[in-house]
Amino acid sequence: MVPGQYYLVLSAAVFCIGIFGLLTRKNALLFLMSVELMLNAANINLVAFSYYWGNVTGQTFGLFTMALAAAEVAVGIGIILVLYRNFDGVDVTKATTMRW
Amino acid sequence: MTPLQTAPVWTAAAPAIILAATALLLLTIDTIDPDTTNNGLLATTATLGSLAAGGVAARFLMAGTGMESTGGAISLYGDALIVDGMSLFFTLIFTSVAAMVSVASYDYLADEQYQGEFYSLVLLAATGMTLMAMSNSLATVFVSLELASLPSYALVAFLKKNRGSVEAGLKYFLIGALSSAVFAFGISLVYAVTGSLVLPDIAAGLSGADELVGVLGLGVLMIAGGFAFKTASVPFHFWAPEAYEGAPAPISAFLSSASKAAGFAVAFRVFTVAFPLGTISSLGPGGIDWSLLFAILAVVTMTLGNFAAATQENVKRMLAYSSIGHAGYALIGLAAITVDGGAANGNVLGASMAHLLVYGFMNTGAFLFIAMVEKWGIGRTFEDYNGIASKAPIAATAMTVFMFSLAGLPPFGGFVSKYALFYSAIESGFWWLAAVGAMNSALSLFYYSRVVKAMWIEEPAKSLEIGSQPVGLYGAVVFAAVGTVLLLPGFQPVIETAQTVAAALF
Amino acid sequence: MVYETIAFALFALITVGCSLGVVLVRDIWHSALLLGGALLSVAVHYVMLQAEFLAAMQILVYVGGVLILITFAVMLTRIDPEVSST
Amino acid sequence: MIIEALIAVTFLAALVTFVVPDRYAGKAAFALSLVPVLGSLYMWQQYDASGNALLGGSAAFETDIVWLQLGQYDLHWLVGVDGISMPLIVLTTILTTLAIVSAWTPITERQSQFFGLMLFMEANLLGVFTALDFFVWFVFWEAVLVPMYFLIGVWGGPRRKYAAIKFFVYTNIASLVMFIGFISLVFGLGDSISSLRLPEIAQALQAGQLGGFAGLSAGALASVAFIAMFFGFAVKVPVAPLHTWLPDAHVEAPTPVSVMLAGVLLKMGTYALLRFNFTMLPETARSFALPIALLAVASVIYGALLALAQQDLKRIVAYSSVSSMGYVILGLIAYTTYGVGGATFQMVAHGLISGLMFMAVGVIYNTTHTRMVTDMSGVADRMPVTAGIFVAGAFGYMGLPLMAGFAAEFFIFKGAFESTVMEAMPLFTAAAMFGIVIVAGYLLFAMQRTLFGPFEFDGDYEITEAPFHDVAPLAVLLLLTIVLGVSPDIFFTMIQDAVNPILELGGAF
Amino acid sequence: MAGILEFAPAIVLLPFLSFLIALGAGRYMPKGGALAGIGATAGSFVLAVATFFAVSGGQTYNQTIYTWAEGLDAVNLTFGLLIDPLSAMMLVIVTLIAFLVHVFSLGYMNDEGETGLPRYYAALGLFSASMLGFVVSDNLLMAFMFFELVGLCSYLLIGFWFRQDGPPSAAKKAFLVTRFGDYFFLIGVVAVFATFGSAAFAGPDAFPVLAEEALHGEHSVNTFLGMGEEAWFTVVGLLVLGGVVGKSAQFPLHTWLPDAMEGPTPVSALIHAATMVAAGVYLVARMYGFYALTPTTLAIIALIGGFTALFAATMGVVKKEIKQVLAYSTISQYGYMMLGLGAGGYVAATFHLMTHAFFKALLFLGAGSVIIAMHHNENMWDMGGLKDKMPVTYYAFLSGSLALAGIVPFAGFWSKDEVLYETLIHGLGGSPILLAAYAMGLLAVFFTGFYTFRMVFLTFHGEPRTETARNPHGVRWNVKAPLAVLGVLAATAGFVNMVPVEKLLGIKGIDFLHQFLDGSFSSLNAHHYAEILPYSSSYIGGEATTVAIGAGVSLGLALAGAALAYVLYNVPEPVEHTEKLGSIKTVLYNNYYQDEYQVWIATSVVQPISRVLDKFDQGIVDGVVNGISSVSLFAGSRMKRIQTGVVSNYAALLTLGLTALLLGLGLIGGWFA
Repeated sequence: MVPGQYYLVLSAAVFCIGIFGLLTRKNALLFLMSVELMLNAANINLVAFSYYWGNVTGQTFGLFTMALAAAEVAVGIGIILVLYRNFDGVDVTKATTMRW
Repeated sequence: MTPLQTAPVWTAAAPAIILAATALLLLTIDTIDPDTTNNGLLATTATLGSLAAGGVAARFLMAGTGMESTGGAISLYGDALIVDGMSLFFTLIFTSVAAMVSVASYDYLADEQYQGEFYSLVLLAATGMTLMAMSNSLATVFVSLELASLPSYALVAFLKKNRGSVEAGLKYFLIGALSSAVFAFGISLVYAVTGSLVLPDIAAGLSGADELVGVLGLGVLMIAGGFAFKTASVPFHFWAPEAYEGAPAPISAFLSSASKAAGFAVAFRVFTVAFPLGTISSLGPGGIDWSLLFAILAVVTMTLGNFAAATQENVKRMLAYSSIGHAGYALIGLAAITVDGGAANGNVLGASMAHLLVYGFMNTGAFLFIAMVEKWGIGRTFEDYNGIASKAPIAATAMTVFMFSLAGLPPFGGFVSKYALFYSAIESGFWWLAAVGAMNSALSLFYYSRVVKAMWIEEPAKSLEIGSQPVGLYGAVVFAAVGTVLLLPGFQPVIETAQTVAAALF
Repeated sequence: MVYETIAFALFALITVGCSLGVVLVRDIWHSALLLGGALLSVAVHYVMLQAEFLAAMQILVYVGGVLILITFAVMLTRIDPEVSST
Repeated sequence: MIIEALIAVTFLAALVTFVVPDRYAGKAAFALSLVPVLGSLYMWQQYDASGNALLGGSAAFETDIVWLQLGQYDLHWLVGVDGISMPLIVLTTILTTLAIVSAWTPITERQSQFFGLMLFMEANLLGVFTALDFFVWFVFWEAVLVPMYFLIGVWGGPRRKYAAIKFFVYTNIASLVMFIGFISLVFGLGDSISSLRLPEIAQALQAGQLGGFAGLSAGALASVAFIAMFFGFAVKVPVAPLHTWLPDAHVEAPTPVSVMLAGVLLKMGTYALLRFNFTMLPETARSFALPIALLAVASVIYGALLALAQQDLKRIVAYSSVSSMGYVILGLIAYTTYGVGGATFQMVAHGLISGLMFMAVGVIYNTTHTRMVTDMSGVADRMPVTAGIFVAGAFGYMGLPLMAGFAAEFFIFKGAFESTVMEAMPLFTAAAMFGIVIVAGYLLFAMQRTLFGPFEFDGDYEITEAPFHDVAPLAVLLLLTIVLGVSPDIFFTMIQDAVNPILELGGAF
Repeated sequence: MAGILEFAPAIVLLPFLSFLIALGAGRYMPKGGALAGIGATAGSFVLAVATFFAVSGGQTYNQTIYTWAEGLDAVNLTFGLLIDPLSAMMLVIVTLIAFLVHVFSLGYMNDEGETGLPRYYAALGLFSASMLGFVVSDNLLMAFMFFELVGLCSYLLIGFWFRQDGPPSAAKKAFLVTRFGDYFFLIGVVAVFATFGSAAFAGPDAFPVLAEEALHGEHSVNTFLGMGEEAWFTVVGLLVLGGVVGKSAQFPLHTWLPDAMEGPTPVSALIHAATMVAAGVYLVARMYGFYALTPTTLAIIALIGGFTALFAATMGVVKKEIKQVLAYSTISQYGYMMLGLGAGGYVAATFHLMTHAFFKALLFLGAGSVIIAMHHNENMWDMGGLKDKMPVTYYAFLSGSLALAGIVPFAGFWSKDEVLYETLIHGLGGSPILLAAYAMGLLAVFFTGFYTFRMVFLTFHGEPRTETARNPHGVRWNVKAPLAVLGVLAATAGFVNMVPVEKLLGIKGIDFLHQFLDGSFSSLNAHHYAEILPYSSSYIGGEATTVAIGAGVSLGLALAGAALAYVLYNVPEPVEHTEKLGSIKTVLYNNYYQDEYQVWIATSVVQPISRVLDKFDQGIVDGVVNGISSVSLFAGSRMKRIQTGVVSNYAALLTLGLTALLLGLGLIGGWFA
């Protein structure tokens, strides 16, 4: 049995990669993908510890997360499309009409 | 255990159910007549639905449903949801804000498309908030939080031809997505340590977490981050100025009042129930002192919000920052909780809740006034507001009430609620927190009074014309103003209820 | 025991590698593709953790749903391959 | 219930005035404001209190209802009147009525709002002077600022916006500091009190119930709270160097508003100082006698010297108010019957006289449209009656015997000189008294240059005698000043009755 | 005359009534309210005379009639009347002069067609009332209050012609300078209250009595600032003296008085003879029982008096305007009174106060008559030869001048001589300071004789030097009658107290004033004062010899001065001889630069200070206030820059914030252990 800490490390790594992508890329879609990665990191934890704790709570929650991630992506893509229409692109740093 | 003598247990969730049902009803109406230009029906339905839910919540509160007097909290669906005084109290906030927003939107949306969707999204978000207040498990917390958030993203970007609205929606969404990821990860870490998602069980599982206090701490911090996003607190506040500024004004009102309150509702419950300070701060070498965390956040949030608001040129954006500042005040409710606080903990938490209720009125009113100004097409900066009072004295009077109340001046509700909050903080020994809060209040007076100054004192521009007298907006604004004023003499029941229900959490 | 660990290490590597790829490669198409890889390898972890149902859902919902949505969005929003991503 | 009725009637009058058409608003406000005048006179006639309301004396017309139960300390609706507040109530109602009449000429737009706000302010002022629960008092105290903010900001002069904001923010910050100071005192009292009623707090403090709070010992807490409260009230008074909002506010405010500002609003500060700092913390006050006396003297001399440098008649009177209020502080710290009583008397006297001076300046301004000393001379030639009253008022301000100002100042000087709070009080008194020379200097200079000499005026306006309704309030105020100066006992006995219990606390006898 | 003293308040109230009548109804009355004033002052005069005789008959009156401020657990502040010989005498003087001035004003103001007469007569009435109130005051506070009212009235009257530039300025100066003195007086009043708990002049609580007892250790009083009783009494005495110096125009606060000539001449007469200026000296006499206790104070009073007498007299010798000469003579003469009081000559000073009132009123009214005649030209160099044109005025004026110069047997001689005599004997008795003061007073006699007759000769003798002087405007009975009355008084008033005659010829009982002032309250009579005075007397040869020497010397000096004036100016075409004085001339013309330095203090010290303070206030004090708000706003404008508008930055900051919190909390909580 793989120790729980390994999974913690794995999920942390994935989470950090997600954050990294989110911080370094300007493309809104990549932003979305990075968030997906982060959510997956959470899911890894949940499933792993569901296994260790021997209850299905984590797995169930993992399902919720997935569903919500999907919904989020749907809403997000909607917003990204209007962004595309209004700002002629999907570069998140372009939308800066409001600041300070 | 029954809320009303004869009703089944699930009826305790009636407010949420009514809201959800109204949302569905609205969708149905929209489906039947998708091209309607008369949105009176939709607005009325939404308003009535909100009011009904609020009425039920108020009725429950008065009957003592879910409170100790009638046998304690009612838990539903395997402890996933819980109905107690606090959830009902917050439901009252959400529904009254939703009602005001619905009434105001009648005029605001007069020329827009997709009105049916708009109202149903509002009510769905309200449902999500109600559920947030009722959540008793991190799973439901997460789901309801998303249920409240997702419609909000769409609502903020509702004016899809408007670059500001779209930009606001995008930023809100992106930060929101990031925050929910952080939040989810935090939950997963807490689950990893405690093996449960139901709040009381988490508390029970904390005892064995001595080894993994770092992981647990990170989880708690990330969960706090999720709430910070919802409540627009530092450092998750970045979306707020833009979202509030860019969104349709009624939505700004909705988000800055109800959504923020929802964030606090769930934060209060999660931190007091799942992470009782007494247990969690004695874990490992130094424990997890979330009271300190919130104290820092409170100070930074209120200071940043107020200072940034002080130099704004755009009234709506100023209000947005002021709303951040107010999040800082409300955070005192969590920050001033102490291990051996006893009754003082309930008092300060209750005071924070009461402040959120008053804030619901005054802040919603203020944003709805902005909505009215947008409707008039006057402009958004302070200068554009010059001389409004000469054309619309009633609305300007109401706005004045909101501004002074937000600043915490007597004789308005905001004064007494701030007083109660700071007072309770001092009672808990956090006099320095109260002092910082008070100092910030003093600063806030400067920028709030600028609005008043512009409206009443400055000469109106020659071109200042006020076309219409939007009935719905006027109604909502005046209602909010009357509420704000009446909450000064009528503060007693509010604070009493709030502190009673807050005390039940400990 | 050892096999499990080796398998974990292998798929962990794939997961991390694909994830890194997602955020590092220039072309958004490749990113999307690599995201699919990462998600699939996560599904493998689920299987190893005896969460087969969740693994299936992962594949269905993520790879089948989310990824396709993203692909659509990439197609819809693509103006010019050179500037679409940096 | 008469206090409630008085406040309610005044609020109602404000509401009615708000909706009256502009043309009739002034007259309506005047007619309506007579009701509180009569009410306050009736109260005065029925007045039957004895002793200090905070120190176990009986307050007249007392009402005590629980309003809000919040935490450990209940908030009560507690109002009542004693010998300190009764004169101020009469002053408030009378001065408001006169200020309303004096506003008929200068206020030419948005009249119903103006007069409505005046009455609204009066209602809150009455609340301030009658409230005996801290919370109720504070609500009224702050609520006074709001109408004042508008009155300056909307109807004021060219820099009115700056002045209004400055006044508003400055005084509010001060209130806040004071609030914190007082509340920390309340927490220091802990369980020994159960409400924020001032009598209860004052008596608990006298009984030595003050404990530590926020890491401070009882003594340190008393000092800190005293300083915070003193700061808060000193801004309102204003005591130099916290006075800079005042000249701006006065100069920009329209005359009737200046009248109210100088006549009543400044008294809120000294009234509060007396009620809070000097009644509740007498030992602390005594231990701070030196700095307070220094501040008082500094206010008197500094304010007077500043007045000497001004060219604007209103600024002159404004700075002289700083000077006059310095006397009040000196009287308060004296802790003698004549000192504290005289200080209270000075609140009324200065209310009348400064009101008179501002009104007189205003009447001249109404005609000449300038207040600059350099812009005119020999005005007395064209406006003999106004000039005559101006001269009389100026002499009243200088402390001419048999006018209220002299009585007040003499009481204060006498009380301060024989004070036992510290050895050097006679020296401080003598130093402060030099103010009476400087005040004569700047007022005489100003009068010589504006009123007397050959008539000269550059403006386009025709200078003629002011209309009757402009002069009448001046005459009434002058008359009141003389009546009070000839017979100070009208108020002074009552005041002493309420003041003496304070002195007994600190062992002044 | 029993019970006449009960009517004493009416003496004060009648002129006050005339004030109200003139103010309220003056414009509807004939003569602009003058008749009310004349009637009132006449009534007061009659009552005063009656009072005088009642007091001569041994009656006195000392009663509180009104409680001004009742002190609960503290002293009451009251108004009351004190009628004793001193005040009775003063009442007669004041009411008489006031009456005559009112009558004279008919000629000076009404006949000259002045406007604003109701105002004039109202102020005149109030002036008389205030002075009378001051005279009858039974305590120091009341005295102070009326003292101030006197100041107000002088302001109103000096500034009567407010449409010109000069009078308002002079009025302001008069009030301001005397106010400066009154400042000290007020401190003194307060100090008296604080020390004795009472400020009564007479009765069991009289503060002079209490002070006396305190010095004898029979009574304890509060002293302040750690001073002993005598030192403290000296301080208090000097403080009150401040008011005296201001009002009685003693050096260095005399500068207002010459300027006050800007007022109407009858007012000058009133101010100089009987009301305002007299008030100061009267006050010292009133509370002489207190001053007599402290030798330092007495010495200072004497020195101030002697110096002022000489100082003002020297300035009088070069003046061109007739009223200016009189103004300086007033200062000088009040110097004598102060000298007398300081030297222990209570009766002498009071005597001089009385005689001076008559002859100075006379001189001013005479000057007023001349001024009417000269069409309001006051320059003596434009006059000349008037004695033939206006004989009544001339002879009256001459009578006054002889009195002023101190030529026997006119009134001034007797009183001045007694002042000098008292100074001399007490000085010889071991007070060298008094000898110095005596020397100054003696020297001043010479100058007095000189300037007085310079004035007379320039005005009335010689040839008319201008057209107006050749054809002067005539004056009516209302001018002449007062002159005649006063002319007689100036010649004869001295006979009430012919001490030298008594001493030299040994005729007992002709020192009526001494006897008069020895009566009544035991603590207020001259006898008592003589007992407590710290002086002893010594004589050159015998008493009679000393008297003779003193009188001879002073008479000789006065005659010498007069003779010099005769030589220089009683010629058909007099010229100014001031060139002979060289640079002293400039100094004298400029009044020893007294005005200059006071104006300099006002304009070059106080005003710049106030301007600097104003800058300081606007710049620093207000700057701090505004600075705080600016700093806050600046901080705000910096702080909001965090919100860059770029969502990626938000994400970065968010992450950073979270990390910082993690590190912070983690370090505190020891999560990384």
